[in-house]
Amino acid sequence: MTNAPSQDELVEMFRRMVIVRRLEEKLGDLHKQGRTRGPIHRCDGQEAAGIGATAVLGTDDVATSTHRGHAHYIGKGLDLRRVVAEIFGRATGYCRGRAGHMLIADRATGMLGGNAIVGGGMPIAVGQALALKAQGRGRVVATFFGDGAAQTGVCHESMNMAALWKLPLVFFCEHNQYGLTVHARFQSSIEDLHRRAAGYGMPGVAVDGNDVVAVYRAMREAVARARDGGGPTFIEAKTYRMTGFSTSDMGGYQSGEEMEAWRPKDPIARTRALLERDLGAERTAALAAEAGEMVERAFEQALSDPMPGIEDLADGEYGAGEYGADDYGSAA
Amino acid sequence: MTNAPSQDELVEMFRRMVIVRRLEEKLGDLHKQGRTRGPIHRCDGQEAAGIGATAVLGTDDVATSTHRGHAHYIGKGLDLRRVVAEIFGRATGYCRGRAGHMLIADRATGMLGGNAIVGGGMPIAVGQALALKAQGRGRVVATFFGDGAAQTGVCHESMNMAALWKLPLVFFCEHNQYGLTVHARFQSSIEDLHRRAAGYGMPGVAVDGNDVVAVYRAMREAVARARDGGGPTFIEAKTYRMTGFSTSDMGGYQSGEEMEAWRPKDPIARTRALLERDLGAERTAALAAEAGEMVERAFEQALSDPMPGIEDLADGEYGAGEYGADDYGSAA
Amino acid sequence: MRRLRYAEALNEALREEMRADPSVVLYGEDIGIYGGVFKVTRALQEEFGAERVVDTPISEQTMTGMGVGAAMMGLRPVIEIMYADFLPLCLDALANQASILHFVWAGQVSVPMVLRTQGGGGAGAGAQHSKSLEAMVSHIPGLKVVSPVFPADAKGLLKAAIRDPNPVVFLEHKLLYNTTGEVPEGDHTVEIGKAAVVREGSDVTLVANSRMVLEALKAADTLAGSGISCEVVDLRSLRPLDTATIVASVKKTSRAVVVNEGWRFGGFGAEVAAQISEAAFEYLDAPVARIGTHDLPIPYSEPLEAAVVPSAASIVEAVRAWG
Amino acid sequence: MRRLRYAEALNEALREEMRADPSVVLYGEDIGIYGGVFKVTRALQEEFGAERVVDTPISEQTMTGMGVGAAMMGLRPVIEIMYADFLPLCLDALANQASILHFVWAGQVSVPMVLRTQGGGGAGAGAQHSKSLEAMVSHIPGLKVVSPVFPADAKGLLKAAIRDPNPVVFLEHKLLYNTTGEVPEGDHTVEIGKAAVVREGSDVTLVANSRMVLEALKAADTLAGSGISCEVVDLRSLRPLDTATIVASVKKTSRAVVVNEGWRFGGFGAEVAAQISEAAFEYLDAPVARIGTHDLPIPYSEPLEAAVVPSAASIVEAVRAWG
Ligand SMILES: Cc1ncc(C[n+]2csc(CCOP(=O)(O)OP(=O)(O)O)c2C)c(N)n1
Ligand SMILES: Cc1ncc(C[n+]2csc(CCOP(=O)(O)OP(=O)(O)O)c2C)c(N)n1
Ligand SMILES: [Mg+2]
Ligand SMILES: [Mg+2]
Repeated sequence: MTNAPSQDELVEMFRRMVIVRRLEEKLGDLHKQGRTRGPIHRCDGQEAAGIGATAVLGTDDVATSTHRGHAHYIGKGLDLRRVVAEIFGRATGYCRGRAGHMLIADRATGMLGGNAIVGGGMPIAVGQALALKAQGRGRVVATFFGDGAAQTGVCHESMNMAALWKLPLVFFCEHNQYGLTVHARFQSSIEDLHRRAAGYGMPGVAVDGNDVVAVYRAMREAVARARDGGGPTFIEAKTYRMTGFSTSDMGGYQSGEEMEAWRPKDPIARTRALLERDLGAERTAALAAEAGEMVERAFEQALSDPMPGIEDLADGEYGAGEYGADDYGSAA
Repeated sequence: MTNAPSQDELVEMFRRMVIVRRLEEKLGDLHKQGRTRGPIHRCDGQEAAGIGATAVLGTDDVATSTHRGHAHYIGKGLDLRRVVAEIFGRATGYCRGRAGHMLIADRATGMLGGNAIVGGGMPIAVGQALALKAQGRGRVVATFFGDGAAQTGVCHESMNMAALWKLPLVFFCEHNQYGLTVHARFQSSIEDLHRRAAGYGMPGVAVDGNDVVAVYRAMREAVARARDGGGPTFIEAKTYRMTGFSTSDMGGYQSGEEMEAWRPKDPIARTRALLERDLGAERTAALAAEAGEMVERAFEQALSDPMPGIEDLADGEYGAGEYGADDYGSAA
Repeated sequence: MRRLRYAEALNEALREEMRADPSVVLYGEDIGIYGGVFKVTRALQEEFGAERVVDTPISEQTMTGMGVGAAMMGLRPVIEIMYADFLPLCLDALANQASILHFVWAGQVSVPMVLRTQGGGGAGAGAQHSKSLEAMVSHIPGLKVVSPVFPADAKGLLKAAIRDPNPVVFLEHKLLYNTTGEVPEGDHTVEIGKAAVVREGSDVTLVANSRMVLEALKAADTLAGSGISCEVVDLRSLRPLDTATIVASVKKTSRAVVVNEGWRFGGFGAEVAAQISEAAFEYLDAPVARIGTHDLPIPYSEPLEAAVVPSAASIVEAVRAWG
Repeated sequence: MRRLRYAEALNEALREEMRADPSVVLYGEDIGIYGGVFKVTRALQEEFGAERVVDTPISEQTMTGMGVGAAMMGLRPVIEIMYADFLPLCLDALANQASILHFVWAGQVSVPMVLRTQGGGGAGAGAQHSKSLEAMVSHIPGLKVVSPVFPADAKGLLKAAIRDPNPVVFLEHKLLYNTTGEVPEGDHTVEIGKAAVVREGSDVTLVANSRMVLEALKAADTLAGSGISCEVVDLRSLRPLDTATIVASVKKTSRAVVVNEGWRFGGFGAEVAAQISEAAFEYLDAPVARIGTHDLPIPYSEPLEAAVVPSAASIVEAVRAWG
């Protein structure tokens, strides 16, 4: 199979997918206990998309994410404890608690970054890709967004500019069927969003977003094209959001049949089945258990970390240009 | 030929095209004499597009226009003297001198209206079409815009919504090859903008924008579809702006060859040739001469009209809802 | 009188106006089956159908422009923008279209649309979901801007806004939806452009709007304990501003604190403070104090957010600073 | 010293910075071969190539967001937005991205971008091409905002803005491009955040920015004829605001007129007036006067436009009103 992941890569993707799922479940539990603050957007069901796509990126490649970015954070190599710390507003979080879960960034791994404005990451990605192209080091940008975001004006403007200038950029659309509560058929004039790519002379492909191998392969092709100067690609990953749009979702807009129909397509179960064929059930279960324990430990640590003090605000609204531009992806 | 104009219609379109051309030329002359104020955007060369497309609309259909709207104004049936008066800031202008040439509106003929924000008319047209659809009287909206405007975010959002809701709306794109001074190949990732319509499940057609009969026919088909509940159509009229982007154009960005190549395609010469076959050279020349005299008279009158006095501003920033909603298109 | 939640009062206003006038339509994200993320449009699509309660794509810019077009053709659209932080996406349509066309087209159209949104901090929603952008919209001539704090005014002003022939920006606050208050049944409207004295006092005037009125009232309670008598003026409307009511109060008390949740620098409070200084110059015993959100993006973490958003405590502090 | 036109001074600043620093790039509409509709980028694409002087599609929103992305990756983009009236299209990227990311990401990135644009009335450009929107951008924490009136400051501030690690909105005025003034050659920078006293006087302080400084100077001439001595403060920077220089002047003169071309209600002048009233309360002999564009969309026709945009005459009138 061209562009297929190695077994090691598949194992690593599985591990990360399980981490993401456990992270989301833990957040759900803590929300029920009243221990979270502000809305939290889980990505249960979309792990194959986020993890499969980021697996192809190097640490010095850049990703922009969304309000629903946990899989991208983990896939891009962020430290789970510091992610959780940020979600809980701790001083040890990636942004010292200033950002919260929707806006996490990590310069060292090229996660730049989460964004709670729907569509907001796309123009930024265009600019990042322009800069990377100017540097000429073959680095690429992946911009993640949803089917709802695909309807925003900036999506059109960004696709036009990226294609016009042949930027090293991958538009990765996670089509999870919903905006918040509005089904795609009430938001989008067409079902298959990747067909819009043709309007920019850009390759557009659809992929089963719950099949981590398919996602990985499509992304690998797109990233290779971008690195080689072939310009942007639009990937539409068809997937499904298995929980509420956020912890404040009161439900009532999804049909039971629809939810049932997607349940057997759970990307983690499917990846697990794939791995079990190769590694056996026991080793696979051990992998999952280990990942789960990691998540437990990260929460324990993060939740005992301190909150920031107000002296943290003393540096004020402006920056002093403290650092150079060259240490992006320094975790590489 | 399906949807072809009658001979009377062709005569009327020719007359209007000549009026527009003379209007533009007079404005150019007066600009050179220092008698205009602010930038003026002429549409020489684009008369077949603007006149052919508006010829299909009834007075109670609605049109939104652009900064380059003179052909739409004339085509929609506005009184030339009051158009010129507005361009010269007179109290007798359509907007009592408040609007200037880019923003002219006339409620009675459904010109609502000019717009100096590139792309600004499209969302308004979506709303107008929603209202007309709700009224259920088969009225339609035509929204005019340029190839530059097609790159704006609102164009995408408007096309998506219009297609999603099957609105009675025609997207009429005058592709005149340039934004202001930037050629389309530096602005648009594809050459044939009508191909983007497919991304919204909307019919998209290209037409020779300098052939008034072709424009009329394409528009007639689109308007019929809209009236019948068939939803929006995207028409791309390929044309060329034969003068500067506005009276402030300092030139230097167009090649002589390009300009020469378009000269023989002058839509007025072509329509004239067509008419001469049917009416003979003499009657055709008489038609043109008459139109030219009309323009002269309109300028004479308008230029001797009074400027508004500052007491005109006394009614202030708010309206009192002076009128009902039913008298649009009252000129019908 | 019955008590309703703020969200219910708004819902009632919408329902009543929609029943009374078939030209009233609603556009917004997630306002249909779901009834809006703050449940203001609950059950309205059920009653009025999907043609009048329209779920839109995530396209704030076009949604606003489309309101302008629909309004000029005789509809009365009420648009819900989920967070005030997205107002910048609407500002082109507001500043370059909605607000100008009645005037520039010399009265040929009016634009009777309402744009509802909610802002404010205190909910841990982060820098992109917590802003108070009164200053941006209230600067634009041709728009009206209101920001009621009490459920009764929410109902009355929303009904007035829907009937107004001009575009009205209607600002709500995420922490107000669950507050309750007495709300008149039936055709209760509140005139746009009128402030209300919601507590009488003699020593200091606290001028506030939206949720900050509640903080001002709390501060007034606290200060009453130290023998300082505060009058509290609830602006209700920001544009047009009821200068007369504000100035009458300050002439009585000779001191004013202006509280607005927007950032302090260039915030709406600056306009109010400037007007007080202009119109009550001879009466003032001390400079007008202004309180607003600290000039920083609003941080997520609770202690940080609490430090930057104004509160009763910051109002008390400002009054006490006069000694 | 040589005299340059304002547009030439800006052009020189861009050229010098681009020669000195390969990370400086320009994005904008019609800035390439054509050199910009106001000719500020004349001949720069010729010298630096189409990779560094990039003609963009008509996509202000993405242009601004792309500036943010490029800046955080180490470029120093200077974006030209053709008219200030299009700033609303940029405001989401400014208020929700450019201005917050340094702070919210706890210093992990800086966003050294400059967004140049030009506003103002007086040219018969109509309601959608004549606005002065200082108030909207200067309200946003994390942004810096400057609006020089003299060619020397235009050059010096633009160079400073390009080198600043923060996003800077650089406001020009369409009627200034052809004005001339002495401009230092070579590496002349002007510190952001510093006002200048451009005329000394003792009776009244006129505080102005951008083209209104010229009107204030004219008014000062006229008033000198009636024995009234005006000090004129040119703000140059709006955010951060040089309160110290303004207040020092007002403490001396005891009277102030604030002139800003934005609409008066909620305009930038309100912030300046409020700050003067706060900091010079004991010194003021009269309320601070504020002059701005009348609260109306800006009409096209010459007599109407002239009636709404402030001028030397309106300043003289305000001063004379004190008797
Ligand atoms: C500009 C803007 N409009 C609206 C919202 C509110 N909002 C947050 S998430 C969301 C739905 C986004 O849908 P999609 O892009 O498909 O992403 P998903 O939530 O499905 O991952 C909406 C409307 C927002 N954050 N930003
Ligand atoms: C939002 C916005 N951006 C920029 C401009 C400046 N501008 C006026 S006309 C124009 C070119 C428009 O090109 P196109 O849509 O092709 O129309 P044409 O001028 O060719 O008729 C530009 C950039 C504007 N008026 N509005
Ligand atoms: Mg989605
Ligand atoms: Mg064009």
